[in-house]
Amino acid sequence: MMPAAAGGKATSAPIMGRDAEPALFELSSPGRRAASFRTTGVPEWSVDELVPVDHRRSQPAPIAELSERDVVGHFTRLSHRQYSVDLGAYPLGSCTMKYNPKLCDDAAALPGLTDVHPAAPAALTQGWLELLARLEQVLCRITGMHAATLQPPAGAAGELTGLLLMRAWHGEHGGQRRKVVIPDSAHGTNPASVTLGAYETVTVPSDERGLVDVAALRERLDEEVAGIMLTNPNTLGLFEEDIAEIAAAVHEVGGLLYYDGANLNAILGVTRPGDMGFDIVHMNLHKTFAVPHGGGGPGAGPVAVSQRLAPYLPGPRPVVGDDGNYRWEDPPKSIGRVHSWHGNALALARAYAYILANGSDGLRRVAEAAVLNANWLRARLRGVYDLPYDRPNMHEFVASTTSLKKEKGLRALDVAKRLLEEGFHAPTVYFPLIVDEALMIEPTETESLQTLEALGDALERIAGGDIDDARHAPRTTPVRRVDEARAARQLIPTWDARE
Amino acid sequence: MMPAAAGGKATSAPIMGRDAEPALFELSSPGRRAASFRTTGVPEWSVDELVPVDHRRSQPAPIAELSERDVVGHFTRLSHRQYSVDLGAYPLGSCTMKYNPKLCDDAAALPGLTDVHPAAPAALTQGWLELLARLEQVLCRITGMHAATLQPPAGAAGELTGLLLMRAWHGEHGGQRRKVVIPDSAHGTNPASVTLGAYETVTVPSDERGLVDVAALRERLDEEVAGIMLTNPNTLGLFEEDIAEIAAAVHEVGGLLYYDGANLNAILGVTRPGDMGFDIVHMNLHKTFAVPHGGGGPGAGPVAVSQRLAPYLPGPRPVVGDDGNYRWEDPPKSIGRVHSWHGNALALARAYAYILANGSDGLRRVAEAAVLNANWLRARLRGVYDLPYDRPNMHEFVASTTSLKKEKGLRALDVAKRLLEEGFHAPTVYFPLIVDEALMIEPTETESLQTLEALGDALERIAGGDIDDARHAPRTTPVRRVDEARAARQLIPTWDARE
Amino acid sequence: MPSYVPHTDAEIAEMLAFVGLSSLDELFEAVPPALRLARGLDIAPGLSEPDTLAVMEGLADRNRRAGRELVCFAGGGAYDHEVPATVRRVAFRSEFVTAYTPYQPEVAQGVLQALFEYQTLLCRLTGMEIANASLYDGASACVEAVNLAVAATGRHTVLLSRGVNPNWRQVLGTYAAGTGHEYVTCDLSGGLTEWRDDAEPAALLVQYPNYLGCLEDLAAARAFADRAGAYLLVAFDPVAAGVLRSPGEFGADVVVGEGQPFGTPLSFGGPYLGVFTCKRDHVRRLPGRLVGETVDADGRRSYVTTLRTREQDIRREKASSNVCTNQTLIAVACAVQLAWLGTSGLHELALRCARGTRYARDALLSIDGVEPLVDAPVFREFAVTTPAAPEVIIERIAEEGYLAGIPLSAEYGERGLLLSVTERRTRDEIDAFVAAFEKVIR
Amino acid sequence: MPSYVPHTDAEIAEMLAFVGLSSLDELFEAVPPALRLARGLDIAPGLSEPDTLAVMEGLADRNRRAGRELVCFAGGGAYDHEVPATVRRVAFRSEFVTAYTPYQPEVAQGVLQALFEYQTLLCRLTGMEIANASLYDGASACVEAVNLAVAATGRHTVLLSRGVNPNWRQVLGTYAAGTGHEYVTCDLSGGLTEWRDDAEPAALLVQYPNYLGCLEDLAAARAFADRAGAYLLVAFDPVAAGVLRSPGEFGADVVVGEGQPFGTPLSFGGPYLGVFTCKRDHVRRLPGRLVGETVDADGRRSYVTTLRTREQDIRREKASSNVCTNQTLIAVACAVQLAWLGTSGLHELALRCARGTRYARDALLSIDGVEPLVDAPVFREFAVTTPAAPEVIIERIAEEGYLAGIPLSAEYGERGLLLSVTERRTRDEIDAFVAAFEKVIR
Ligand SMILES: Cc1ncc(COP(=O)(O)O)c(C=O)c1O
Ligand SMILES: Cc1ncc(COP(=O)(O)O)c(C=O)c1O
Repeated sequence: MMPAAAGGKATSAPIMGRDAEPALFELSSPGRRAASFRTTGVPEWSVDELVPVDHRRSQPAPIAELSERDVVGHFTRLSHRQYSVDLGAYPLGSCTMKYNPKLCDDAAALPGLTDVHPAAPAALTQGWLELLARLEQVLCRITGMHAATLQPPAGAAGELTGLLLMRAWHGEHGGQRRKVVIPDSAHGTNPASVTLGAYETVTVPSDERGLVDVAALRERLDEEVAGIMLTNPNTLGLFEEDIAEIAAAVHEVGGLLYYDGANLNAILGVTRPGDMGFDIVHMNLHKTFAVPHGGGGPGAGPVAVSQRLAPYLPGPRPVVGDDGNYRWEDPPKSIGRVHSWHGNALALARAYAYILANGSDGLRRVAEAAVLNANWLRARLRGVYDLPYDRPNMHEFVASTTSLKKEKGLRALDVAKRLLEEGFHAPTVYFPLIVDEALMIEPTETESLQTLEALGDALERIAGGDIDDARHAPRTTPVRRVDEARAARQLIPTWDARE
Repeated sequence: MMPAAAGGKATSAPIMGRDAEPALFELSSPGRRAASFRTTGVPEWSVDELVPVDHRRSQPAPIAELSERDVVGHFTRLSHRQYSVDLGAYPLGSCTMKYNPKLCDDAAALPGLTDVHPAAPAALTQGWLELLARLEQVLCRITGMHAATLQPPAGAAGELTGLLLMRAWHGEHGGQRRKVVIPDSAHGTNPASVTLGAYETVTVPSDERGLVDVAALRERLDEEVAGIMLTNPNTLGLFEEDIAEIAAAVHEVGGLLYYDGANLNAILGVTRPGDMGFDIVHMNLHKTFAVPHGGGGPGAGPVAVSQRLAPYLPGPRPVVGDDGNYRWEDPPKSIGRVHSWHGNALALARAYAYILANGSDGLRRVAEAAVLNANWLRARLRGVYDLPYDRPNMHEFVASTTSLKKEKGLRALDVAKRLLEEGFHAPTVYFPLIVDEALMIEPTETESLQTLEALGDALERIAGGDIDDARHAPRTTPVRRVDEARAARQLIPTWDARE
Repeated sequence: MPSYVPHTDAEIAEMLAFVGLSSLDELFEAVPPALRLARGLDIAPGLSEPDTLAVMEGLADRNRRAGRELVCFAGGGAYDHEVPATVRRVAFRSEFVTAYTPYQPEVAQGVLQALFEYQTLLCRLTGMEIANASLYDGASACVEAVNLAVAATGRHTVLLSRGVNPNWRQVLGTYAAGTGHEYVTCDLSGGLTEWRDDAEPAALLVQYPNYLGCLEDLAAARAFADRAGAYLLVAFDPVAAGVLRSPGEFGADVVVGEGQPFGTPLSFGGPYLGVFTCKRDHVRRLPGRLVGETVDADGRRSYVTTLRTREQDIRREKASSNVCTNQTLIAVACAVQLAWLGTSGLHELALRCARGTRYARDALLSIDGVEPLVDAPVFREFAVTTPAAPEVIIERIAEEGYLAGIPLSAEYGERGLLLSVTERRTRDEIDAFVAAFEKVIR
Repeated sequence: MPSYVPHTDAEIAEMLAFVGLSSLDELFEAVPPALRLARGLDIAPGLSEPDTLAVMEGLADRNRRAGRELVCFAGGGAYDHEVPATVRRVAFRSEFVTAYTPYQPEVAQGVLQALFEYQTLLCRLTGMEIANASLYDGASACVEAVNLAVAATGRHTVLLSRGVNPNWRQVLGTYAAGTGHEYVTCDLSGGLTEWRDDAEPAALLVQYPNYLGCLEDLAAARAFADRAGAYLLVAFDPVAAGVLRSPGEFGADVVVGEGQPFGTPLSFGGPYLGVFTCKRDHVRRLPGRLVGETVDADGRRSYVTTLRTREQDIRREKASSNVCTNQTLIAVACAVQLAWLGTSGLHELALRCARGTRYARDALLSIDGVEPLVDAPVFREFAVTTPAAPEVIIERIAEEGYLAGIPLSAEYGERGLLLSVTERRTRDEIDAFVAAFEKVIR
């Protein structure tokens, strides 16, 4: 057995040094423990008396054996090896990494919200049901839709829910169809969800404007098309100006329009998917409505629909009776549950608090500032990077290093890594796929002009800088460029898989 | 006006770079604001209607104008420029920087404790009064004293309170005296408090054992001596073995014995100041009882006394009546209040939770492990550093670089700075004053053997290492050696004092 | 209202000038006028922070809190366990909370290492070799397990134990509308699944312990699966791993579960944590994110998301799953909680649940008219039949301050009530609950 | 019980062997046997974490909470202000909470810079040039101000306004037993201090606004001090700085105060924050810690504690004060709160307090039998005389859910009640309180 590592040594904290942080398991010393339990007075039967021998474990499951001090030290040091919105800007295109107001943390931490069993009867959970019902309503008003489900726990889950709603609809209206159209700039979850919804993906190209090529779309539309999935503004940050025409064309062949709400931030209070002709809308509350991203989740991906699709929504849904009491109800033709319980409830509570605090005026302000920031930064970078679509954008825009790569070999990846040294998280790179060496930049509305200026200066410095410098970046981070190829080649998925 | 700095740029976060963090004031942009207020419906009188012109400010007080995002970014980045127990070991001698259990944070954050006005009548604050009364009692039992006051907000305040109790006692028992004896190894607050208590400091030297020189003490004892202030174990980490003799000698001349409780951690459950003959004891709850140090405070410095001094304690104190109800009561001959209210109440609550959780068995364990750790580390460093008092110590010990300084110029300060690079906070240096190039090391009981091993290895590496290396340390920290002389010479005490 | 937008009027004017516009409205020129909202959103204007919090508190006050207001005997996939201060304070540090998916590993080692440790811990509990960095919840983990088995076997029928959480089975049913999988529900007999012979099942899906708390015979399930050439998919209770043999020991191919019991409060059902682990052979079909160990340019140990070609952003319509955003933060909390529990703590936790369950079950069954629903051995959950409708009992006993459990649907028989006892329940609470139970059924 | 000691038995044995001992008891050989505790401490054995928290919750439940259970109209040096989520979440990050005094500046720039900003902010509020990095509370700040003035002038009499918080005056009195300072208390007339001619006062100490809420005439105090060659010491309410001229503008030498209103909950009176600011001339007599800006070896802007030769650890019996541990964390919270408020927010906060105070005062005085105690203009606190004993009113109205204020001692007249209104109080709350007041005095 390896001797245990020192839990109180801080060289892995970037303030102290640049060592690796020992794995939890290296800090383990046999017999150590942090846990303690409530005194219950329950008889202390032995495990033999309680669990039949066939089911009984012969040895305790090996976890790790640490003092509380070492648990805290370990994870605190890990937190110091992690970038986050609270440390600085995070201009990841398509991700809307805005500041998450601390107020919402407090709201979601109210014991009256956290300490409630999801199977407790409605009579004992009226506050939650009302909260959810109110949130459904405001989300409908924001999107211009008729009814919503809060169950989907993320955007992709919302997409699949939407596609199942499509299936249910067509099943009752002229029979199943085979295809779903998505633009070539779409997010990867769209085609993946289409497959899970048992549809076939039909790709429609973008035109030179960066918008859906309407003529090409028309060629693809027929009676086999169940619907189209669009995000508007699209992943290039451009508003699909022909949306009315698109909607008419899709509806004409009996298809439905699905709105991928990842970019809703750009149009809050300006226009609504419902008004554009969409039938199904999912929202990423972890983008538009400031639910923090948690290093990868949890989020929440509610789906709102037009009146004709409302009967198919997942259930149960909270509804209010004439007596003012809330109860659960399944929509008449519900496709069924899509979550173990009622969705990511605490994330929903955060988003509701965010919407309450901002209100109609604040949300419009969010869109304005998000779009202003992105346009300012695009203008700032003109002449510095390629701007394949250099026209007024919405909340994000795509730049590219195509010319710089030709000129001196500067790739989007190098820009990303060098930017870390400049004190900013990298933009989204190599997405959307239709742009070569793409840098997809979404500043969000919570970054100030001063931060944009600093970001613009940094990006300009990088473009003009030494290529060797860029290739060797980052040098100031806790680790240098990470060998991703090796990780895949010599897969080590757990501590126990190390040789 | 300077243009505002970027609030979303993170180069000052050590994970990203090594820039200075802009001052709050540099992040300010006129007209920005984070604050919002409750809707009250109170008439919106103008300031002219409310404040007479002579008193009215002509301009708002200039604070800073930041978004909430930038406030959070700024202070989060500052937190990443700060070492802390939660990041690693903190072997500061005399400071008892143990791990602060998270449980106690929770206990002190209970709204039923935080949201209580200190002037609310006892009938509405029975929980607080009972908590304080119970804490007084357990502290008395731990120290072997009769009664206590929880008002002093820190150790030094406890010292002064103790000296005022001494004055009050002598005032009623044979008249005032002039002198207080303290050992030459004493903490600086002792003599400073003596002066504030209007006594004269008489220093008693330590003998070659590192203990109070009893003969020298006897020479200094006379009818002018109000008392003696001792910490036991003393600042060298050595138990004053002659304490019974010392107590008898001091009592013989009518003096009182004051126990500086900064080192109480070493003797929890082993022996008690009361048993040793002390009349007055202060405790540093921010040392022994795990109240976190907060970057400099707040702490709490309760004072416990023997029966004869109890009537003089500060008041009001919580007392319980026959009906089980608690009320406030002033001791009959109280010296009066020493705090605006009832002391650092939430710090007291934390300490009480800590004592409850540890209990009699746990506190004894604390002392054992603290003393074991310090002895282990002293043994580990034998032959590496000078050990001017190389004999069994209690919770801490003093090493020195005297030989290493002679040999190659390595000073205690260099060791301190190099140790930061090794992932540990430095020990206390140049204290106690009686040891040349002192390194005063207190590992505390919450650090593991593995951490001690790593610390011992690091200290050995430093002793054997290159002197230039040590002189230029630290290099991995957010800033390098700081120019302290310049700070004093060209004093810049505020942002506005910069030229 | 508070404004999280930092822009001052002067800055807005300056920025508009820079981009060559003269008003904010002009930013939205691309939006056809007919689509523009004339009068803004039809929702209330913004509230100040204290006003917002007051609204939220008003709503929270209308729920009865587990613990202080309602002693909880409900489980069914959501358990009232202790969440220690350490977990709450450390796992929810803002660096973890406000980070994105670790796309730039150089500045995301914190989340990546925590996930690597989470993966290791979950594999140790389940006896598997690969764990992903989380799915949404227990239900979605079941869905993905089935998807994996179907893709691997090329079959599309799944034998589904009725002992699997009914909500999860509903979700499986919902998604089957898309995937076309067919479920053959296998009934319980005496609390244990009776596997129905089906020509060519892709997999068996069984819960361990099952929804009624019973310890299924996994060895028999494995044998059945082997005979049928099917995968054995086990939905397990990770707390049970403290005392029960791991599904891996019984030969499971994929082990999924609900990770909520480790570090996540009841939260009205979410966010929870979908646990997904499998044998190494299946790694190319693994849904979602996987973190692997590697080195950086200086040879330092580092972590990175790996085998990304399975994922939707790269493989698109051919991806093994559509998962993108997952439950990372909850996985981190789970890792912290497990580190805090440690080997012996987890064992003790499980044991304490089992003891409380035994004690409460014995006491309840001593009431006249309360009968065991099934007899199979249970771990920390059990089902009884009650003399009155369980819904009525639950309603009445709530007034006494107890959440009596979850009513069982008719598929499990008449008047079934499912109860669960965690380590938080004291003997006094159980005794008082049983007394109240006796009172309300009279 | 939980054990925060990590040592396993095996490790203890190993360590004992290394130091040449055979039992833990032997560690304490130096303690004379007669002094050793034979049967351990006479306190209860340790409790588990949940058990400990249950005890603490039991105690907390026996207090009536301001806000939810008791709408607070009490002030007197402790105010019920809003503490925004930002402050609670950011100021109490564990790096700030678990750090020691910044003795190694290279790894303490976080605390040092926050303190430097705190010092700047407080100077801006008070109109002074130097602020220390905090004292314990309002009372100790007054004590230190007097100590400074006495040391600087060589005189030892202080004119003390009766308008200074009585608790603080008591503390001044307690400490005077040591220092030997003499206080001459100067009465109020119509709510304002009448300075008594004393031969050679070291200083005048006045509170602004004073304990009764009245706006003292600082210009007159300054003139009086000048004539007497004395220092003008002002204890001020930092919230008032949002609308009132700063004491510095009036020529104060030292400005002290209670910093609790910025970011610290009522907390039953502590930990609070002693604010201490003065003119630059006095910096060598400044008590406590001072942070200054400097550079590091690479010329980077840095911060460090400076002029340390004033401090007790270096100057010992000649130190300007005995302060060592102070209230750093509360000072950090104060800085965060001020940053959050900002220039306009502080102004609005003060204005809202003043408005609520005006509204409540007018409404209360409209009740028959409730009279103003004094007539001088007030800011956010006011005193009335009540028809019944204030103690009785407070007791009775508590049953209606209000904390009516603080009874005034006889030195201010008969049946005096001191009330305060912060920005948290709504018109509805005030109206209902006034109605309840009317009811209970009938
Ligand atoms: C355009 C777009 N669509 C869909 C998604 C999927 O959302 P989620 O990650 O919540 O599943 C994303 C998220 O990255 C997105 O950017
Ligand atoms: C030995 C000793 N005595 C007294 C004190 C003073 O305590 P405080 O800092 O709480 O005022 C200390 C604290 O550093 C100390 O170490």
